[in-house]
Amino acid sequence: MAESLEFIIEALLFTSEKPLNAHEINSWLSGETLADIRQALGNLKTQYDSMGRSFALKEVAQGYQFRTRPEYAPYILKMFKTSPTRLSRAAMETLAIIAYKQPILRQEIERLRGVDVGGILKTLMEKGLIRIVGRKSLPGRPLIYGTTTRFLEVFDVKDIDSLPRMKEIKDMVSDEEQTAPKTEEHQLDAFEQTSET
Amino acid sequence: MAESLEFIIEALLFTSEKPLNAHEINSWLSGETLADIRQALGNLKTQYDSMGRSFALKEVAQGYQFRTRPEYAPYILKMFKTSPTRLSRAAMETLAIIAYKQPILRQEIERLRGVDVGGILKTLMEKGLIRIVGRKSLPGRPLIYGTTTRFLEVFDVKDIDSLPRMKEIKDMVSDEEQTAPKTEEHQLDAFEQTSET
Amino acid sequence: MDYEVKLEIFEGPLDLLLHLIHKNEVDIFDIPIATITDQYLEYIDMMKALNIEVAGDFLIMASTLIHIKSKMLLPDLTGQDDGEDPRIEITRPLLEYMRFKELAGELEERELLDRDVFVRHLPSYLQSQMEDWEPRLDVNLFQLMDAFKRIIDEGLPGVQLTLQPERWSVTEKTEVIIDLLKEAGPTFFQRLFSEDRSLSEVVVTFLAVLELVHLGLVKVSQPTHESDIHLVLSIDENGEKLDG
Repeated sequence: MAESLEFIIEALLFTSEKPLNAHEINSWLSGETLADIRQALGNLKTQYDSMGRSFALKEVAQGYQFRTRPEYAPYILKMFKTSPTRLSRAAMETLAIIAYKQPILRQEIERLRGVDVGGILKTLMEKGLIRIVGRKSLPGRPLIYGTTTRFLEVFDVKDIDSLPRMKEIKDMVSDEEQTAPKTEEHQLDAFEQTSET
Repeated sequence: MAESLEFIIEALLFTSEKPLNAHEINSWLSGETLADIRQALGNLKTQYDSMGRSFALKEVAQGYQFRTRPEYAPYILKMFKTSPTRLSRAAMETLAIIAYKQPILRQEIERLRGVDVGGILKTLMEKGLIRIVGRKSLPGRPLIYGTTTRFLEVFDVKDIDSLPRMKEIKDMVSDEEQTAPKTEEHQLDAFEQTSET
Repeated sequence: MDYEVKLEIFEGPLDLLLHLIHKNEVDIFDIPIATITDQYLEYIDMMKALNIEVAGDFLIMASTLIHIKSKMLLPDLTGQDDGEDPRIEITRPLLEYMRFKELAGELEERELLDRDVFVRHLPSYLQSQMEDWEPRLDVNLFQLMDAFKRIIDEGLPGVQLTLQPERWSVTEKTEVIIDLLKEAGPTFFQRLFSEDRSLSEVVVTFLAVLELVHLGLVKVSQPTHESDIHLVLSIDENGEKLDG
């Protein structure tokens, strides 16, 4: 092809509404190798970082996406004539629990929050931030919750394991599971995947 | 303002779906003169022209807009052809009614949805998910709608009879509403609202 | 007391407890259980006095606090005391609760999409071109079921919804077939079934064809032995006698 790989990828990133990853790009550019595409993505990111323009290429939700820098938010919000929608404090706290402890049952979320979270789960689900990842093989077959790709996009996270302090929380969780009383224990390994992929 | 006018305008052009002209931009940046904005737009255009990237700032009838260069169109087209799109909530609900209640008249769908569904039916028809299966022998000979074989493919079900039954839906989709007492849910809502302020 | 102002902001017992601990400026690892319990109960009374329905979660915590308080006051005479501070029962959940509050705060401070950072959307000049394309649909059965459940839940008054798919009647199906033959002209038998979605519909379609042949409205032919059966309408444009 006549056009440089970097510019082709740049054009795709510039028109896509979603973050793109090397595999997706590869599926549209049959003649190229995954390694070359990864290389080009890295080069583009470096270029935009050093150009210091009003937008840059960010690694988010297991892909790359052009995003404006935060200092331009006030002007953009003015153009869109909107103020950003915020999650309530309760919703943010519930979301944090799900993000850090997924896959997680509702009853476990409620144990941590000390209150019923039905209404909040519904809100988070409607906003596309959480999803049902399966059912636990327990009496009542309770639903298991986790975060979505949209969550990664909204919160500027590369992938769930790169959330700050994820390792710390995971280590603490495994400590608790060893000491916690039987009734509070939830072995989440034996859940069934739903069709959501 | 701390950020340079050019970059502010660049950020606006970057996020806008439509072309922007100096007058519009001026209405969002009250401290700036029209002349300065025109100058900045001109500078940006020159910069992008000389950079020779895959996109540039184009002057079109209604103003300025970032556009990818024509040689990248084939790649972009390929990306969009394979990119998944979603159905709107309204479209999904209408489709659900048709799937479960077919063969069904448009007026019956509208009775269930409470709104006009003309536009949605057209969309669903264009996407090949529903079809007109006939006309009812009623005054006006209203059209009867049903789903297509493509519908079965898209939702990966063998036939319409293997769509999940009401009870299964209730069990699967949301156990929140059933287990959460009404009073607690109201209370949560109230807390969520008040904690915002 | 400044409860009136703060009354609604406690969304649960842990939230209230945490507030009391901060207000009294006490160490979470050394909670003065008597003071905190008294203030907690005062708050519950206040809610009741104001006719606010007290959620069960608040009452459960109240009884936990009272239990801990009594354990702290009375020496353990049963000999079962394992030496663990009874306050661990509230300290542990409080610490966990605080940890996730902190994490929530950190999440909130990230560069949030559509608040701090913005992405491009399909530009207007491409939107018009998009109309001709047919992208892959990103939908799943769960979404369809969820949509259907919403409709049933929000069910409009007087609307009866049953899940049993409506059955085709033979009369309805004959009309559909006639319409099809009018529009498409002579048609292969197989095509009539191409969109049938259930065995019952296939049966009804078949019965409808028999009915139409019997009434002389449709002629059936088979050009060769191997070919599919061919159907032709044998009435003219004005022969809509079935529509009455």
